[in-house]
Amino acid sequence: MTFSRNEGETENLSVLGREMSARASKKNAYSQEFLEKIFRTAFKIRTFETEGIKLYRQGLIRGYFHPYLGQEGIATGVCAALKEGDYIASTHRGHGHCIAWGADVNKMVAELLQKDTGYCRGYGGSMHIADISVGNLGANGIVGAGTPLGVGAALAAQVRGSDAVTVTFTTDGASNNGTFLESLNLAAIWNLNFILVIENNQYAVSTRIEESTRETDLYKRGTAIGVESHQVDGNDPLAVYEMTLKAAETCRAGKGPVLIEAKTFRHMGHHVNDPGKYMPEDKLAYYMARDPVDRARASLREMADVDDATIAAIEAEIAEEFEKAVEFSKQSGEVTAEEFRAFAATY
Amino acid sequence: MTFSRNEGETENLSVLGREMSARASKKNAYSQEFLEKIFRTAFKIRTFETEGIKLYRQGLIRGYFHPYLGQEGIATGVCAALKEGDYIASTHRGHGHCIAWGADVNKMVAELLQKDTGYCRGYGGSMHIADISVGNLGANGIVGAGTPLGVGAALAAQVRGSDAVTVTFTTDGASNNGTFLESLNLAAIWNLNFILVIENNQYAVSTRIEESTRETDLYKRGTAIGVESHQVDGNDPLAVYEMTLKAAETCRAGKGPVLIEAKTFRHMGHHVNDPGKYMPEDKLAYYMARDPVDRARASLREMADVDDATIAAIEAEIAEEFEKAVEFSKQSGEVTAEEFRAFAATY
Amino acid sequence: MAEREIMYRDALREALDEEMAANQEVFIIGEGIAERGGSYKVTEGLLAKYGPGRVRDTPIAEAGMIGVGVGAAIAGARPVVEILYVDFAMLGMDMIVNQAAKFRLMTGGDGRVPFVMRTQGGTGGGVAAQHSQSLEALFYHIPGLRVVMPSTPADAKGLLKYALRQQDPVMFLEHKHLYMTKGPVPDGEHVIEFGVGDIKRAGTDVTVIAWSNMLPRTLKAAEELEAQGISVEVIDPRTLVPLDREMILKSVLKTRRVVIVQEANRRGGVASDIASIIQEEAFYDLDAPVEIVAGLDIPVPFNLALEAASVPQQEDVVAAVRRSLHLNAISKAAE
Amino acid sequence: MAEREIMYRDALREALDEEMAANQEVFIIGEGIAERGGSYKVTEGLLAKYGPGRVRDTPIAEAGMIGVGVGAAIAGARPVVEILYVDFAMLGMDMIVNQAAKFRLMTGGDGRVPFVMRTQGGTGGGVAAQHSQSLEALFYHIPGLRVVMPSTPADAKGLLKYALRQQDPVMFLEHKHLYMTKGPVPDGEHVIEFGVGDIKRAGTDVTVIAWSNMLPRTLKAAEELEAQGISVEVIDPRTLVPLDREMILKSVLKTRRVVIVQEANRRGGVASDIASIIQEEAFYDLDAPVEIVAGLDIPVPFNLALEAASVPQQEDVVAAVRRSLHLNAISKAAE
Ligand SMILES: Cc1ncc(C[n+]2csc(CCOP(=O)(O)OP(=O)(O)O)c2C)c(N)n1
Ligand SMILES: Cc1ncc(C[n+]2csc(CCOP(=O)(O)OP(=O)(O)O)c2C)c(N)n1
Ligand SMILES: [Mg+2]
Ligand SMILES: [Mg+2]
Repeated sequence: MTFSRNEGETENLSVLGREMSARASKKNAYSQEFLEKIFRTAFKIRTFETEGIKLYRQGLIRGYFHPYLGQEGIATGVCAALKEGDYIASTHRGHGHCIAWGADVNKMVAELLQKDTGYCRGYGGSMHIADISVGNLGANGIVGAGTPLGVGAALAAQVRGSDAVTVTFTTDGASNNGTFLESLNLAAIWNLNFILVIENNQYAVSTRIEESTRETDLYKRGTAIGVESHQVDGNDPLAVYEMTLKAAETCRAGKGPVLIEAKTFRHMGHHVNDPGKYMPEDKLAYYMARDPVDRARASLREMADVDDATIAAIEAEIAEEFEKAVEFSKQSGEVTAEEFRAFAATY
Repeated sequence: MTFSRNEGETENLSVLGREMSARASKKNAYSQEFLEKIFRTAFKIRTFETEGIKLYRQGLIRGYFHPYLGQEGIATGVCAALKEGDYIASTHRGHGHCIAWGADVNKMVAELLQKDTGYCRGYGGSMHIADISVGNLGANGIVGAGTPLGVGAALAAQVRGSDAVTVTFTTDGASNNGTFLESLNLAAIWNLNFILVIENNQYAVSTRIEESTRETDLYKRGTAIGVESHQVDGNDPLAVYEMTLKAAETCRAGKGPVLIEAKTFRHMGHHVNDPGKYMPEDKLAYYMARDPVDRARASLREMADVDDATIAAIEAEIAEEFEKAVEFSKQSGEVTAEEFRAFAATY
Repeated sequence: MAEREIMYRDALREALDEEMAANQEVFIIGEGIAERGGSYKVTEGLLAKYGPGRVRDTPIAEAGMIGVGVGAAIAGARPVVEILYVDFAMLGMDMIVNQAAKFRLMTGGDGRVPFVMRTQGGTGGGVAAQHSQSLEALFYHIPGLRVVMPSTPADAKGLLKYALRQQDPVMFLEHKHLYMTKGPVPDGEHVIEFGVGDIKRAGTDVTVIAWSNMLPRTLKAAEELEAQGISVEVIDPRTLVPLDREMILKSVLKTRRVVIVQEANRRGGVASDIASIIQEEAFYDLDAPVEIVAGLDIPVPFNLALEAASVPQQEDVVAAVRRSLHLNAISKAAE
Repeated sequence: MAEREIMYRDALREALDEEMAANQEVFIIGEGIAERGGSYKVTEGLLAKYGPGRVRDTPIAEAGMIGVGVGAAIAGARPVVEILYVDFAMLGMDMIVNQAAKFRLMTGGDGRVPFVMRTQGGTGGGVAAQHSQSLEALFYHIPGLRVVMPSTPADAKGLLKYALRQQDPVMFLEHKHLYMTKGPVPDGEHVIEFGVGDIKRAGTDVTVIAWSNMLPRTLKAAEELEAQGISVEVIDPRTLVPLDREMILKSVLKTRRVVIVQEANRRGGVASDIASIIQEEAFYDLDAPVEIVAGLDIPVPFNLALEAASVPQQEDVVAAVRRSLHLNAISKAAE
């Protein structure tokens, strides 16, 4: 099994990325409360996806379901560095971003189960959860579309004189799409408070990143248009947090957008139904050994000296929250055809 | 008058660009025949545009007319480096590319005068002259569109096992457009024989390049996606020729696409009707002093010791060719409404 | 209210100016719209008045521009994105069709997208196939979009002001030939709600429906027909989505004959849809088939004579009206 | 000729395979079409047979993919570009509308663009608003494009083979629900010319026009109606551009009643255009208004029950046919 290109790939990052990894591993750098929050978020995403997949296999969820398993560190770290009033825009693999942004799990599960009580009343589904009331511009079924939308929110903020920052989560796949260049360039010339986070999981469905581009260090595309751009270990929630914090500072200091490439890997196939056989075992093992949820747990345990029983209690609490959400959703109704027709009449 | 950014701007190029400039100025490097061809091409473009503008002002040409004045060195140098069987794709400012590619001036003028004998029988006009029979994929009214089309021709060539090279002439404006990233990236991953020539005239209508992007060295965008990319003095036809020759070699050696950024400047406004008042005088003077047609003439005179009378005779010949084309066009008819309707019936 | 005669482009500028003054959230982006004041001078002076934060030039990146406009609208602002030619909106179709038009449903009804795309279409002066299209049918078909096509300065102003106050994505389609046309525009607050057509000329014999630059042409045809003793009612829907079906059907019930005039090519145009509605709703009240006068089904040619031949002219409208009255040689259907 | 029962997706693969074998200039690009064989397995096995030069995966760059396809076609090759969902074709609309469709006219008639875009549309299984559209009307309106929508394996094969031999840009629109449906397909050379409709069921009382995935549904409705003593003629135009007007009008003259069924939403759909043609050409021969059964004018929702409510079902077709025969309570127009 070949591994040459990947060995150490989350360590050989851009300069700032390595610095952030170092900073994130300093003992006493974080409060217990903060570390617990990080772990809770990462674990909640993990639970949502693992349990959600079960519901999918039971036939309770239909349509698309792209698990965020393995990438939890990114949403967790990024959102922890943002403030109320900030915006996020997401991808087709968007559950993690929602949860890290503080979404109500009841409403998320209800949405996946097509219920009236869901975030979109069952009209949207997994790929379209949005909640603009809290600045979540939403997931997106069109790869790359979140970038212009996020830049738009950042533009709206600037026009209003607000210092809100907008983060768009995007993907390696989207980095070869025209929207990437056009909208990041707009953010740059207008000095917008915009952070583009590329979750480079190195695959688009089954297509390896090396097949899609000659230059797999994606952050260089930002540099080429004058945007401050860095790489970070996407499987290290705290390093991602540090990097985002710095990026948000850069933005709020009026210096314009920052691009962050977070290197990561999926834990399974592209979609619930994709066994992901094409993913090299050794590479998967490399990233599994750097599981972001495990790392969040280890940080809580080791940096804040929290014991296993406390951690187990947190995990049980989150598992219960999900179970309750499933119950809640099952008891919820669906929008009726009559209501739907009345809605259609407003179009 | 400020001039800081521009002083010496066609000299401070990427390494290879400076090397090409040096090579192009070596005495005895070129045959008289070759230097005459270069001058003839550049002067023919100059004549076409200058005389064409007169026809426009007389009301004989309608619609769009974007003069290539000042940029003649690029089309001239690039096309001289290509071979029969190669392809070109062009822009809205496309007369120069056509002429350098060897187009029939009769058919060009007739097209501008809406005549049946024109390249497109008067259906196309200035922005749409194409002649696929000789590998000219055509001018284009959509900024940026020539790039994917050119990459497509290069792909067709590769599928056929031909070593034909395709050049797309594109613009600084198009470099901020999504088509740039998407199609150059496709050319790169497929190792196509494709050369993208950015004619960086530093304006999009009246918008300065500095307003459109933070990074005005456009070739860096190619580098960022793993494409060999260089800058060249676009006002030096021979340097452009050398650079293209090298790029075509790279392509034909199977190494894939090359990007060439040619720095230049318009001699007037964007369109016949644009006085171009916004163009800084000192910058215009800088480029006027490096006029590509003058340089082609000087090369012929100095490198091949051709005397003024011979040069004057060449100029007179070209002027006459244009006059005849105008006569030819004036005597040509137009497609009739009946013919047009019959054509429409095939849609 | 007092009225002044002003140009279509000035009316548009007034609307932008007034709404920008009234609402800090209104801002404009587009190519060459700031210092240069836009290709048709609609935004002239607005940079000086509202500053570079609210009047911004963009690079040539239509997908990006439209996308950031949609994003800003989702975030609650009131962006106006000016696209130089409606033809170029094709570069941003994903943002229009898959984002702007879908967001409301996808959020269960709560998310709104008060996005306005101003652009212009139509033939004019030999600008050829990629700068001459009338593409309203593409937007018309997509549920969630509003489609506005003003034909007069007063409508242009009133509708643009309304566009900037309502909640849905608006395709505001101007016409290159209309910018310099003059017409009366009421002084002071002048807002026209969407979905309210306008009877531009009352008549009794035939209903002619036309919009945008086909309207002036149709009015001239109506004059010509009046001289022939034919009384034409000319209806301008002004907004194609929502469409004032009521006004159209009422007129049809009166005249029992309809001609629809569109500059866009015939196949799959908006005229076809309006015809399908009329024959569905008023089948038993029609005395003749709904006549459609439309552009030829071929791209617009550069040659000026052919360009003219490719879109409806006054005489085509006259002939269609006469056909619907069975006054020409013979009606098509009876051939 | 012998016939076998094969699946729609296998029929498509056969067409590609045969044309690739016959013509070196045919090649395919798309996302995940090479090793993975495409999302619907249409291109499975072709990589092994024709190699990576002629079967290529692409990055997620629809505008680029379509654009290079158009460029390759201009250069005389025979590219097939597979776009995963027709919804994503919106990203490449400029290349379709402003390049592919315009090139022939802009070159005075000589330049041809033998470009084939294969994609699929329609609702199915809760894939929601951005993956469920039926967008044929957008292509239908643009002069220069050919629009093909096969409903059976045999048509899919014959039309795709023809697409790869003719000279104009083709929007080859498949349906996600049809890939796994089976039907007889002739052995050996089987090519179907564009512009030739197919009477999928002969009848005398009402003409029903339907295409793509509405066809099977319509045939079931016709069976149900037969049990009620109503004889339905079902016409599948197969290609919307060019449209077999002759076949449609001939049937209409016979039945004097028409229902058009489309999955796309009602407003500005192809059905409206066909209705407008019929009422124009056969106004005096119709006994009832042309009925249109179409999707609701709203994006397609995720919820499966609502998704079903958003597009025509068998009972909607049945009701419309009965309406056109004045058999239901009362016809709309007479209300
Ligand atoms: C514009 C567009 N093209 C294609 C698709 C189909 N598609 C959905 S996800 C996906 C792969 C995405 O890969 P990447 O962008 O790297 O994101 P990841 O799945 O790895 O998170 C594709 C091709 C799409 N949704 N949108
Ligand atoms: C997609 C698109 N957007 C806008 C235009 C209108 N337009 C025509 S030329 C031009 C400026 C082009 O500048 P650049 O691309 O640098 O080329 P140059 O004119 O300098 O040669 C613009 C905006 C267009 N033709 N196409
Ligand atoms: Mg990926
Ligand atoms: Mg320029």
